[in-house]
Amino acid sequence: MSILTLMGLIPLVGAIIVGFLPMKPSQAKTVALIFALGAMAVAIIVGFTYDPSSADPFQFVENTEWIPALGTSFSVGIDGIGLILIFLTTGLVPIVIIAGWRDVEDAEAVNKTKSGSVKGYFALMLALEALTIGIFISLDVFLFYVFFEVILIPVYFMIGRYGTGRRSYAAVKFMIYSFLGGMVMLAGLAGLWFLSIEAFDGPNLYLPDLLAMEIDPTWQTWLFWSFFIAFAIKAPMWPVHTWLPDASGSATPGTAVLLIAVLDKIGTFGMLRLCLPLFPDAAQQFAPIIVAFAVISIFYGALVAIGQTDMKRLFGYISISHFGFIVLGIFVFTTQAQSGATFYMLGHGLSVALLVLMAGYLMRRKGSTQIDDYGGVVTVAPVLAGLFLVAGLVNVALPGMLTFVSEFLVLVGTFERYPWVGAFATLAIVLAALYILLLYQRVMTGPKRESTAGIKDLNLRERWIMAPLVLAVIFLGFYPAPMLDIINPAVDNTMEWVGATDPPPTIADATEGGNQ
Amino acid sequence: MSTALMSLATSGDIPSDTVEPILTQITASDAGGIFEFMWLLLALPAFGAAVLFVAGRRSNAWGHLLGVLMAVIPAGLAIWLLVALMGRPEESRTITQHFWDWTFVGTFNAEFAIRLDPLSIVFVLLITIVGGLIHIYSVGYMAEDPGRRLFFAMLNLFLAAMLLLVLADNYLLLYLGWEGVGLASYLLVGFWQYKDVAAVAAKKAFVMNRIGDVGLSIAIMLMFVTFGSVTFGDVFAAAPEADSTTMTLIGLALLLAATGKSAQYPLQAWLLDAMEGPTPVSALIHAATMVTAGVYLIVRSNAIFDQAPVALNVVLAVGLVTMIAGAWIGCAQDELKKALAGSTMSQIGYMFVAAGLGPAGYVFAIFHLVMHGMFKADLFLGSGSVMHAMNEERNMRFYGALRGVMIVTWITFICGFLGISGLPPFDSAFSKDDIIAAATSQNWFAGAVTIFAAGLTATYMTRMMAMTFFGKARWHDDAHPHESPQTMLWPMIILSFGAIFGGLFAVGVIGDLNILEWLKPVTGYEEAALEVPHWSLEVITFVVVIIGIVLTWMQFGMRDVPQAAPQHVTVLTKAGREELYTNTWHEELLMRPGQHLTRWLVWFDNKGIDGAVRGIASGIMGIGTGLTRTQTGYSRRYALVMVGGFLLLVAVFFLAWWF
Amino acid sequence: MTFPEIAWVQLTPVIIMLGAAAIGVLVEAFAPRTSRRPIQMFLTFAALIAAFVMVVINAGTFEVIMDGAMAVDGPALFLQGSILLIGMVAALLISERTIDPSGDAFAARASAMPGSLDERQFTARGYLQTEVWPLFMFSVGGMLVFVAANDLLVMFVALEIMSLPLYLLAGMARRRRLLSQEAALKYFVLGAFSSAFFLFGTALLYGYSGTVSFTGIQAHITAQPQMLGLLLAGIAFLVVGLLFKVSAVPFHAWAPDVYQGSPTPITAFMAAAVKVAAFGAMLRVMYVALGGAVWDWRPVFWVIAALTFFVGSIIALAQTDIKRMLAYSSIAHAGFLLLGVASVSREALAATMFYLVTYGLATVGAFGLISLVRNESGEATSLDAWRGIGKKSPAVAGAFSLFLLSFAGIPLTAGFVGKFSIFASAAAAGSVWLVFLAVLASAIAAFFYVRVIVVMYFSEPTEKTADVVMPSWATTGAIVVGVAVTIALGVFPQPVLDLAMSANIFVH
Amino acid sequence: MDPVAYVILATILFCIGAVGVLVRRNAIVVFMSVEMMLNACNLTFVAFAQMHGNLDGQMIAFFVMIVAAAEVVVGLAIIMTIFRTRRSASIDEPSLLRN
Repeated sequence: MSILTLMGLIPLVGAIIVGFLPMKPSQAKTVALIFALGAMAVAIIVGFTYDPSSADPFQFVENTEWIPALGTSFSVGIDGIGLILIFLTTGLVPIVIIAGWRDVEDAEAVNKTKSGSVKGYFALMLALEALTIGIFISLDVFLFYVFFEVILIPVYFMIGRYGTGRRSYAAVKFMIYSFLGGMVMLAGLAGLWFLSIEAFDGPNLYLPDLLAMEIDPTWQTWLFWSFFIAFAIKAPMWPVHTWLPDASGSATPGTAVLLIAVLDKIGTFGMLRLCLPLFPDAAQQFAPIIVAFAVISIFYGALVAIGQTDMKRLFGYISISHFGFIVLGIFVFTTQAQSGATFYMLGHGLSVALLVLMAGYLMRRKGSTQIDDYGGVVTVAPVLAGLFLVAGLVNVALPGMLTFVSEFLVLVGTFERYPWVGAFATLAIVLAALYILLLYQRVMTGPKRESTAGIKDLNLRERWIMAPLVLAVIFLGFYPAPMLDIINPAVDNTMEWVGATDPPPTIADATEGGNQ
Repeated sequence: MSTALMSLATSGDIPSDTVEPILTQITASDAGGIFEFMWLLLALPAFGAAVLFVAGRRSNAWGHLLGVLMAVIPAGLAIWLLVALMGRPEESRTITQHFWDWTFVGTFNAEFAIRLDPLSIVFVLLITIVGGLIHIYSVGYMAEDPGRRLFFAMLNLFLAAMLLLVLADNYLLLYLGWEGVGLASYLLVGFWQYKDVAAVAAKKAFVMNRIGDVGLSIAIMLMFVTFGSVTFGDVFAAAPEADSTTMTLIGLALLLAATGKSAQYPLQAWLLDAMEGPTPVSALIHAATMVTAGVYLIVRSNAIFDQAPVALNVVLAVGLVTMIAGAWIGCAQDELKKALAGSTMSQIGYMFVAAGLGPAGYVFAIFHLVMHGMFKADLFLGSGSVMHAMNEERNMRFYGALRGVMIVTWITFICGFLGISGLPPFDSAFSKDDIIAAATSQNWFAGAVTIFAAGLTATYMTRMMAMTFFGKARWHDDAHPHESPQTMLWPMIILSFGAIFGGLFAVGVIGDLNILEWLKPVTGYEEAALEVPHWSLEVITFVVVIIGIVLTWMQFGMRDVPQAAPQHVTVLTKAGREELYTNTWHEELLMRPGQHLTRWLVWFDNKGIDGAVRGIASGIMGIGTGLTRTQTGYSRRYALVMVGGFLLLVAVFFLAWWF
Repeated sequence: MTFPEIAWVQLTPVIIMLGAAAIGVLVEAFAPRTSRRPIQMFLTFAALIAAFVMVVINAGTFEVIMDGAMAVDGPALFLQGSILLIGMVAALLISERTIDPSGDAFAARASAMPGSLDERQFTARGYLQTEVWPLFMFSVGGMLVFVAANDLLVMFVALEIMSLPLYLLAGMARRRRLLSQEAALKYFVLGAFSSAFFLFGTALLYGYSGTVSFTGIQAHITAQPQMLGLLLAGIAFLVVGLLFKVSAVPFHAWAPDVYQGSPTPITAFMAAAVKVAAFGAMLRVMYVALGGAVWDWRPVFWVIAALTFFVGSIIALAQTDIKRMLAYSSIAHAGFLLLGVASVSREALAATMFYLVTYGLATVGAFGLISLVRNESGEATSLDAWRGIGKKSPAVAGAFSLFLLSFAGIPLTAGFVGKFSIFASAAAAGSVWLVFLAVLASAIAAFFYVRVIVVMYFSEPTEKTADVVMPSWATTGAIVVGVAVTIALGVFPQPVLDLAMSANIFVH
Repeated sequence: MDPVAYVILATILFCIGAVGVLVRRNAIVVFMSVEMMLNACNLTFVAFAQMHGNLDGQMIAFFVMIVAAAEVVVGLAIIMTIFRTRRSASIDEPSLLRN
């Protein structure tokens, strides 16, 4: 059994144990935490044993027969892109568990109802982790699809059962949106299956094999879109984004973190893992359209975020803007942009986690995430305010933060391909500053108010659980090498599959007579 | 690595693919010794900031001391480095120190490397010395503030960022420092967050700087796309080969960045609001160092601007406009600090003018920048001392006759006055006159404007002096002005020495250092051919300055100043008080439309997009309920439906059969 | 003249089933009342098991028997096996008698007038309508023949043998008898109406080809394609009868009413077994007899399929009664299955059969669960009654959610594997656009499945919320089988897929 | 011989039956209409049997009659119970199952 499978199994087993064995909430939380840490440990081992310089694109490959009749096998393996996201997932889940130790109770306090079982929440969280890992490691399109769809269930329950506000509306909306996407992708999968029959006389959905398969343009167009739509909904991109603010708005902080920071990455990951390598010509052909939509997402998300009145919804829109950047980076086909996009996935995960957890702290103290309910918090809870500002600045992509490196890479990569788009997209950094600082100003600064006078400052657990996130963001902001070393080879592979190359610098042309 | 850098620094090739955690690696083979410790310049303040931020209240007792230490040690180190540099032959005064690769993807690699050369050492000295003094000053100034420890954390953060800005070896790293100082400025302006005005001012400052940063990012991208590198050496080496359009674009982008950071027109509006911050901050960040970063950026990029005459002219224009605008505002403001802020804008305008003159002016821009750093810091600290005494009253109309109660402050202020007003033999007399000369040599108009601005300078300074220290006491009843504590006075005294003798130092009258000779290798210099003898210009300037002083003295020194600002004033004064209506048109043209846009988009998102989604959903629902009605429960109806279905079948059959 | 020699071995499943049914009738006549139920139950289960064993033994047979009247081949045996399995599970539901305090799901005396004095007496005396069992066995027997019938006459007779008992069973509910009887009447009238169409189609095809045996018709179609009008008209009439049985739009109208009115065990049996049998028969007719005319009838099936899964899914959205909702969902599924029929290929055949068996077992389980949620007036099938069930009885809600997810086609459930293989084979048959329509429809369908989960889990129990009664081993067993199959075939479908693949050739 | 006339007649009968099912309320009559349709089929079978000159059609007709008889039994049973419950044999009246 490959170590990857083990990594996925640990949280799965944990989920089953927590979910089905009778235990008190406190025990359940502890057990869940233990299993999450276990998965993280394995992930670290993988990270150390992973060899960036190796020639073969996927490592730790395991290939077990599953349903030959459908041409699918249980094939797992990992490349740099997947590894980064594995780090993100396995790293975030323990943090979320600790930070969300009392999520359910808080939500119950807000809803004034009992949610049934507390341990169910943590079981679902582990199940979610397991499935996410499954997606990031699966090398079989069918397997990928299976995880891609099943993962809806835990999230659906986490939002609908443990959330607050219009939670069942949000849950159903999330479910239907994603399921629609999943179904469209299923049609594409069926098409791919059929093509593979012709290509390999017999169905075969093993990704490395499919990469070698020639697909004619018409089919590429169909399949590309059927996959892309699913991923665009998941990511989410304008205009199929409206489920995210509702979901993030009514989910518990923990759920919201996993939803935005981890789950949505599946969309962009899918584009990198499936859309580009499998349908390169279509990807190239439609890139301009998608770039346009990405740019719209960037500005649309940012502008609408400025106008939001609820923090958690606001974070949803921020993410839409950031996903715009990621998609942009993926579809301009330059190494800088694509590495940037991959790195951005990590950065966005951490930054959004910071923000949403801070919102959770506020929620825990005042039972509301409405911006107008706050103000002058800094006078009573300086540390809370300070961390909130840090979290915000991470989202502003301030230089020195991991997010800056990724965002700038995306922008510079875009600029190489489409100078005007790159220059235009750069304007978004002003909006970013605006929505974050405006939020900070409205929530934290200003004279003391009696409405917020009662807010307590962060306790030690709340403080220190943020430390790893902040440290990671800053350390990688100054010294991103460990991650970039992993990402770059993977991106080079993708570029090779797509058949794209970076445009050379103009001066180099002038001097060396052009090195095309 | 480029040939140019090779010639400048006797440096070997830096293997840029080696990725090693922080390790010192000297490029110049023979540059051992003190240069090994350049990184301490950044590390110490950064360390101080980190400790103070994390330690929290525990460090309240000793926090400020650590802060001061982390600012003073680099100052000493900087002087040492200067000496060491002076000991080196002119062509090998560029030392780069490579730490690690920062963003390497494909061919895009901005290294984490710092570069010490005559230009940056000048800034390092300015920053560390003035910074150190202001740290000391703050010990006294912030003594009563509960958050003093935090204040020092932020000051240290600023130092680290600012030093990184001037020491960076490539544009992306410069960007890092650039935003770092922006952040520090944001934190410090908004230091008293419980005041709404402060919070808003801080945000405004950051956002407007962000607009400038767009320019910097675009410039960096253009460089990468054009030269395939963003390292100073490579870019400057390849610059001559690039076509002028690209270079003009890069130049303008850089200018945008500089405009934002240096509060030049039209992005100057944030500076006056930024005066909400504690006065040491205004002195250090919004007078001496950060706001001059724009000038540094332009002068540092001289290789690019030399290829982009258009951009240079724009720089010149921006400089001229701001020079007048700032002085104008300075003349009209009643708040001491805001008047000084206007003056700062105006003085930086001078520097931009100089930089805009190209090789003829780069040096003088830096020259004036350093001088300005000293006298303006001095003046600000003075104003701080005054406000300290007048329990934070900022309006000069409630001052007056303070020379009696605060002699030291008064004297130091006088020194600053002399330094700025351009009376020989004080600071500006050298720097400003050089600029005027250079400007005149290129076109008469610019020269005339600079001279006029000199007059305005004298005017607003005299006004400040008169309203603050002379005339009758117009104090609040509860005001009991007193001299400030030692920790505040000494920095002022030292700086006023700088304001008096700085110029003499810089041109080698005292000591053997000549800033012109010193900077030449980096900035280049070509003597401006002047039709008229140099002394004639100096005379004119002198006269203009004197006129300004005398007129203003008659206005404010001899008459009584009313506590309430007179309403029946010239249009000019009104405009000056309103900061030339910049905020107004910013609001009308940018803010309001923006707010409308966001509101509309929020509406559109709910009603438009999400509405469409919900519409589809409810539409399908509707169809469902509609179809449900066909389920009448009457078997005969069902049978009818079946027959209908059968007919449909037949129809399809025969259609299919036809085609 | 020569008599066709009787293939006893291959016929044993049918013989056993119908024989047992006949014995059951005798039991009703002679055995004392108290002992009837045990005897009948024994008979039924014995017959089902024995028949199943015989099917297994016959596995691999590939021949036409009884002078071409019947075919014993892969599909026939596979479907017979599925029918028998579903039959066993359904029989478990039928035998349940603990969930209703006053006996099993059937009226004490179907003949007694609802609400009449003697009805109350019969109920009080604890009478049971044990005729249910023989009727059930007859129906199963009919199905066994239906899927193996190799000429139209046998198919017609089998159709009636299958249907007539169901008409009666539909009318025998213990609670809400008026509804039940009405359901019976509707089912009967419309059923008879449709079988008249079937028969007329048979007649026309006979006129076209001079024979009713599939092989004959097929030979005729390939031989001389004139009198095409007669052929097409015949097919049109014929398929009306079949589409009615699989409740395809627009021949579906009976399904919701009948499903709602009938006793839930019978509903389960109808929804599951009848679908299997009818689709089995349809596949055989379409592939074997009319395979030559595929280009003529395929468009019709495309249209009908699209209509069916769209209308089924959309109407289901508007339902507030769970049984009706499942009825419409089963209509939608019929649409997907028609997709399989329309794409004539061995993969499609295997996929359809796999889909049928998994869907059937899941359906029985789902209806079994429905029969557990009751209030004083019997089963509570309105959505309001299910509010917050998840907190009252996690097990029931969990199992039901599982079935719903399987119906919706979420991976790792059998429903997904079936759906994927059908869509894939349809795509392979070149009707990609139809697959796109299908996925849209299933997205719509997902909405109401999801909504039921919302009702069960995300909303608080109200006073309207019904109670969940503890069933006996019988219903439990049925549900467990459903759950087990849904999960097992969702995770490791390979064996059954292999079986279906190995059994995807019709004998000609 | 030419079966057209017979087939047309049968079709007419079939249609009459169908229309009867569609328009008549009384369950018994509806039921009779169905029987009429079945008999129309019989006629067709027999006619075609004649045309093809084989006996299958006629044999089938007998089967159909048997089946029809069985149907009668079941149908009448159902209609009887309904009638006894509601004192009416209208197939429209019992329409509790709807929507």
